Amino acid sequence: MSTNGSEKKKVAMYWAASCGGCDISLLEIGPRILDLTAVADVVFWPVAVDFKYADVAAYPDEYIDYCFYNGGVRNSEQEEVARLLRKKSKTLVAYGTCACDGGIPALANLKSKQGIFEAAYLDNPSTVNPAKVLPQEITETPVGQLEIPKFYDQVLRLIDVVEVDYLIPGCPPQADRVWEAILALVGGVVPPRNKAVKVACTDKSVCDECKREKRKVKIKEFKRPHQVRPEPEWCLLEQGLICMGPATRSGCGALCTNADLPCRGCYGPSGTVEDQGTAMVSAIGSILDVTTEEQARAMLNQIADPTGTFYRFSLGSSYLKARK
Amino acid sequence: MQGNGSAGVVGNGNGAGEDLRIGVFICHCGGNISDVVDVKRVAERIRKLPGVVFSDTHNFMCSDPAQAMIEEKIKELNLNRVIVAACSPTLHALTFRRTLERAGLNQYLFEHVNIREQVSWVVEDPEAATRKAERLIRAAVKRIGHLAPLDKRRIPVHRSALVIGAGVAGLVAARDLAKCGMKVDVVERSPFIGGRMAQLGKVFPTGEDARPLLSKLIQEVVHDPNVTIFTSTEVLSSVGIVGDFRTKVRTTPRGVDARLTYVGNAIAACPEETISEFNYGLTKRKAIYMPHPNCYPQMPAIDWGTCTKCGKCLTAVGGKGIDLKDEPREVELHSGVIILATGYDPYEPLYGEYGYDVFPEVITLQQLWRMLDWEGPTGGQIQRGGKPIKNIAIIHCAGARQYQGISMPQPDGKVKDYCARTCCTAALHASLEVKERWPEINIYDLHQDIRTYGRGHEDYYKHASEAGVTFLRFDGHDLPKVEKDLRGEAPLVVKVIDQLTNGREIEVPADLLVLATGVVPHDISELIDMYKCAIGYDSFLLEVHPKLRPVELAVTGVFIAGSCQGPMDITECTAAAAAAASKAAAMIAHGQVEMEPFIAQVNEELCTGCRTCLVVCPYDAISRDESRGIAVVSTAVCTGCGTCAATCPSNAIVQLGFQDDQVLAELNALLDREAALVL
Amino acid sequence: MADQVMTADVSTRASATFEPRIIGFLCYWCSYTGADMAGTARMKYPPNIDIVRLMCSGRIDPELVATAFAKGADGVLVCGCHIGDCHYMVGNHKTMVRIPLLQRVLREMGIEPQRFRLEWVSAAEGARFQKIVREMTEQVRQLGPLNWPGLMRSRGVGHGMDLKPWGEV
Amino acid sequence: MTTPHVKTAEGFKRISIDPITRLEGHGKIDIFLNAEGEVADCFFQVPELRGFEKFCEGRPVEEMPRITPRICGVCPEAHMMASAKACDAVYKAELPLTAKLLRELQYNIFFVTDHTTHFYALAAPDFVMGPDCDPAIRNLIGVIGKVGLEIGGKVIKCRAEGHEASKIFGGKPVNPVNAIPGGMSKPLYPEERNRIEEIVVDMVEFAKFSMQLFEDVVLKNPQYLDLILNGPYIHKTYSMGLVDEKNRVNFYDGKVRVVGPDGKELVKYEPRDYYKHIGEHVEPWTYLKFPYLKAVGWKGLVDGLDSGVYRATPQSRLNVAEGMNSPLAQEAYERYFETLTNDRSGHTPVHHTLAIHWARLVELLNAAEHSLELVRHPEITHPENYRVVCTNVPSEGVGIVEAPRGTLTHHYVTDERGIVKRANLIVGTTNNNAAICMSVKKAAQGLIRKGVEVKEGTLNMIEMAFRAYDPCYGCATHSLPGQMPLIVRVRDVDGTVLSETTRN
Repeated sequence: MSTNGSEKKKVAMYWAASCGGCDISLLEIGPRILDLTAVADVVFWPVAVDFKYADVAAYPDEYIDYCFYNGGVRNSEQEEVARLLRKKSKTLVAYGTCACDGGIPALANLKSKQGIFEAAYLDNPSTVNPAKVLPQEITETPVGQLEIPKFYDQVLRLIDVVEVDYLIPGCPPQADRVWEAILALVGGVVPPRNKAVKVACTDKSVCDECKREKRKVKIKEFKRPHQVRPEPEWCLLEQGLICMGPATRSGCGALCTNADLPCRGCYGPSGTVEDQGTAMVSAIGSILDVTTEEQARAMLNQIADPTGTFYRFSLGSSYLKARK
Repeated sequence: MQGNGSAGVVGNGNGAGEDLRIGVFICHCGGNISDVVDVKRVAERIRKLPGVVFSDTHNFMCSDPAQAMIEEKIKELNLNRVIVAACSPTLHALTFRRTLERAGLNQYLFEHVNIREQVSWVVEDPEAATRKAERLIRAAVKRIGHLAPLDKRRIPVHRSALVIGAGVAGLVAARDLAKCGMKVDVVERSPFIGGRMAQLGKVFPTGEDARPLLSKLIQEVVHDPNVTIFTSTEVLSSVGIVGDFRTKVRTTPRGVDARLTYVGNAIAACPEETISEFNYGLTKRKAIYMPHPNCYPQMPAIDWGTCTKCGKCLTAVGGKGIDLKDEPREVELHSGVIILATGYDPYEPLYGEYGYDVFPEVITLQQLWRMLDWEGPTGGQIQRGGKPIKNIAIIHCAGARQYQGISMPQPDGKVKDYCARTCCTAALHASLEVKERWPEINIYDLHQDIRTYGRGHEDYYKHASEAGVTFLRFDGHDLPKVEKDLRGEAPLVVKVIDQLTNGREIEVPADLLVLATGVVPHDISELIDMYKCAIGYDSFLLEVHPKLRPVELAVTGVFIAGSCQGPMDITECTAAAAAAASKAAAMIAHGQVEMEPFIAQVNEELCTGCRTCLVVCPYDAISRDESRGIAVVSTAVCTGCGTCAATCPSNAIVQLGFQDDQVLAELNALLDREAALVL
Repeated sequence: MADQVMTADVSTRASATFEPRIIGFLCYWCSYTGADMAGTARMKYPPNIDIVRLMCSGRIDPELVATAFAKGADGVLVCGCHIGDCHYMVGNHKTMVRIPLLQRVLREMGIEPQRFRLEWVSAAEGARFQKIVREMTEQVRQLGPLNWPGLMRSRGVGHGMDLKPWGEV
Repeated sequence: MTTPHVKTAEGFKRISIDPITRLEGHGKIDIFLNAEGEVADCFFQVPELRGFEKFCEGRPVEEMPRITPRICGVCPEAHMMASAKACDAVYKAELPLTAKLLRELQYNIFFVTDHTTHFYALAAPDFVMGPDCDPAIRNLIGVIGKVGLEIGGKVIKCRAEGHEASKIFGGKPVNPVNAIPGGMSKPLYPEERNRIEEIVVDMVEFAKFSMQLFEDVVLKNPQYLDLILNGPYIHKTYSMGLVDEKNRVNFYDGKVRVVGPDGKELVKYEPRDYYKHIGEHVEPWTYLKFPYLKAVGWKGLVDGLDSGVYRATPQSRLNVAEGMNSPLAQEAYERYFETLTNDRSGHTPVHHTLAIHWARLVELLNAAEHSLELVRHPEITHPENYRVVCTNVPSEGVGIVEAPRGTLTHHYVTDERGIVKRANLIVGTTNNNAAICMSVKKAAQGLIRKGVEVKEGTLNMIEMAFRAYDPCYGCATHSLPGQMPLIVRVRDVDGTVLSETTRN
């Protein structure tokens, strides 16, 4: 692996409101990670190497060549770090669906902050909290104040708070794709910047990668995954299982449908689509075998959770973004 | 939903990449608009918008001088976009598009803003109306920058027509097309042509005998070298599009040829009988038959469904002129346009509806007309159950103008709620005929309304009243009841709540009860699927627009003639047929069809071949290129509904003229901050 | 000069009473003509609805509706031909599935049902169109402003490069 | 990032260790020194919350096994399995044998992978390289440098094969999706089974090797043995873990057993009864709750018989168990207890926090051995019995598995359509929250003394206190050159930094 420039690139990775799968996915490139260290110095990666906010703050602006930021912005600290890293990085990459589209944590945008606190700390079968104590940004103790970051009203995407050059979607992004992207980036082979260009994926939809056969039939009844054994080779959507494939960007290799399970849309919207949910509503609206409003209503009632399914990973990128 | 094209610079107007030069022309409509909307103020404020180089008003924008002015401005100011704010685009969009063409500007670089029907005529407060008008025009200014020039679709048309159905409408259409020198193929399912006209006996409003009229028409058609008629023939399948339809048809042999001389013997010899459709079941006919003495062709045909091929007819005629082999032949007909003239069926009352099928005294109006026919089954006598007829009751709207929950529902669960139009006059016509021949017969006419709408039809009503027909009026929610008359005065008694005598219940004795039955479309479901015909709520074929395009279907190149479109009398059928013929002729004569360019277009980069759009297209205009794994739109078949564009989960399909970026630009402008200010 | 007067005038109006901004997506063949019919018959209705014309209600992409709300619409009205009368045979069959499904989704996003209606309006039903617009405008006025862009900005959305869907297209 | 204006009380100094590293937000340690420079108090804070319990409401319950793995992408299998088991309970689904075998097999293989990652990437550097050696080489690369590329290759291979297996089972190597209510989404095809068997055979060998490595590097080093046995890392707390009907360790299924510091059984409960026995205490200064034993009660951050604080770690699991379900692991189990408590029966609990690493290796061996047994089961490739279709009316269910870092509980209540109305989750790391706080504080107190300059090595030894728990936010630490970022700021009363110590 070679770089076009002589001296080594400086790379950073940061983990915000996400599960850690992104960092693990980066480890999935396996031994190749040693190749990476051959051509690039890791100058910030909290889960891996010993550099601190203070060091980053001390770097000159745009010192970092490529910064991979994974996770959404759920609290004040994550926003501060995002701004800091934007300042210090030539190229900022939103890594993983949480950073790109909010990911699963953004499902919290369907609920209120208060509701979340109540469910976690008050109204909960194992919680014992007679004094109704809730976490506070500042807590007084005999020895001094303790501080934890402010919990925001909703999950924001990286591009909601800073400018982003590239997006690498996926929950998590698939290692091989990522490796190609990293090679491209570090090798200097890159698409135009400052446009949040999606890389390490294609513009097409999961159906493009899915091996299952489409028989061009309309759906007569919706079923849920635990209610039916799908035919192995046949399109799951046509079998009445809500599958996000048609509305989902490809790049994953259609792994879930290979495991006989419908796609849940983890790579976010495909093509030029921004709002994955409404795209899916359009698709669903087009393939039902109904001729009357009654039939339509009946079939729609068979869909258990349209919002949570169509926006499973991308509520942060939806036009409406959150509950009122 | 980004789409392409930017607000600032033109995606090649008439020369790529030049700046927007928009002309805005606002119409007073002689006060219709300007009395409410302060058009001057709007024009001034619009003039300040980026890209707008001209903005002014005119008293009548659709007037010749105004159009000349637009033309002139386009040239003088080198405008590359034109907005006209006036009446509804349904009225004048075309007018102004032509103006653009004349000025050498692509006619689709045009926006029509509706500030009359949807602003000045509906908004009371002048201030609010003015703001709304401005808001809508601002939106058009934003949208128009995203428009790209488009070309009409042009498709060559094969110089021939296919007419399906050889009833009076089909024949008229065929005749008129042939007269224009077009080749015409006529396909008729039954072995005889002429359709139902011959069954009518006399026809209003002239009272002439139907058959001579019909024969005259038939002679004209069959002797025209341009016309080929296929009897006993049905349509199997049709492929292709306007200009180039390939229709596969199957012809079953007649079983009889010109060498047959002893027709009478043949028919007499036949042992097989079945009911006579022509006489609505009043009589029977043989398996080898002629529906009526002067049917056309003047030669019998064998009804293979009934024939047992016993060969008795063959021996009776000495073996000449009859062939009992019935292998059908299939041919493919090539035609540029298609005219559907598939006609109607009289409504067949349900079992027990007004006692139909229950009491032998209950018949339909069609059956009555067959009885009145001197050459008909009864030799012109009215008879039922042998007894002399003293009282006849006629009930209108049997199978028409019904109300859900009142009348018995049809098999499809619906009721026949539309007016069948022809039956009122036909019923009165029949009453008069009866009164003329047997003045002593009492006729009771039970109706909801009398709808004698056509020229001369009202006279039948007048004369019938003069002739002493008793009229009683019932409410469609409270239908007459038909019962056995226990006092034995007449076989039946009809009980009706009579509106004319303020709702008194009146009992009418009836030796004969005639149901003036409505009209239903002939069953052509295969054709409907084949040609993707739109169907109205009444399940008749649905035209594109009742006023502007009354004899065209949405599928270009397919026209409709006569009562397949809805209940019509012969006058109307022939008029419609003539209209359809001239439309078709024009299309053929022009040699090509022009279609609006607002069609679907696939972005091959984005298309994932997910096939969602394939099941969506009502016209099967989208297919999948398996080699490249992407969707492909047939530009000729696409009707431009845009449903696929809304469907594509990858936004890989756009509808020209209604692209996402265009609609969104409009939406943005309507909702942005300035718009808020002008609300 | 006239403008300044104008704007001042407007802002005072705006502050005085809340005027709902309603977007109407209408199919060309039935509903748009139906709206014209209302005009031809001089049937008055509030000026708050702005009509966006499309060829078929089947073209009304749910994305358009979501965008309308996201960009500040207080209400959205979708109209198409009655089922069975579609000019394109079955275009509105898609509408009758999509829109109710979208209504479910938007309700979960906190958008009151009165703000998002689907109505079938034939070319002849000018009076019906008038009634719907009057009724809906009043209901939305009662509900008050939705102001989605303002709400989202207040929560920190779109402070980065992401000005969509609030920016110009 | 502690903001400067945060006040420290008169007469005290604050040392902030921030950030530690992340998962569910990052860990942060605030140490307060009194005027004498001794540790007055010490807080370990988890400053993040993502609200899964709330936003799972309204979702179809069968989707939970696909949603909840995003709580932790390091141990997604654990959440998927706990969730799937809860779903089985919600639908009262009785799993066929093959389904159970498949789940347990996939889960044990995951255990091997996860424990490997933790031991080599996280723990080994401290021991192989030494707690206070040059930080630049105190990491996996350093370890490889010291013990040779061959070992490094083994580690990377083991991880890679683990994820290959995960992909075979679950479609996706990270955040698998294949456990569904009623079983698995697809059967294990014979050719797939063969590949899995090869992988598992390698894993057993690797586990044996790892045990030997620990033997040679740690146990044979008196300095380390002393650190383990007598270092500031000992707490006498209750232990919790899942056991089978013979009270042997089981990661996937069984009853939860709790024994006291003295080794006596406190309770052995069915998963569905968890809330009768576990309470969660809330403190205002951290987003993470403090689970404790209701029977004993919450007495604050203290250990001992009277405090409800318990631990759920590999060590705890060995403490509550009376043996292992595989021969080699059983040997290792006895060796472990013999060394630490001179009681090879295992009835006397071990409380040496650093020995958790050792316990982890015993489990690693057990998981590998048990996997081999499972993958060779004749029913494992049955084409039909990999699942049942759920037909019962859904209502409520609890699912419990042992996550590598602690007992993991999922609890759902649904409506009759199977839509989640309430969800409650107690994740592995949370169990140990109180214990970690105590360990960190105790370590701080033991290591930071009057007049002693706080060195980088000191800080690393404080880290070792919580690293032993393999808390989620430790998962991937040390997997690359260097180690977790750590900064100690000594501030005066008004918060201005007096001195700053870092590790480079």
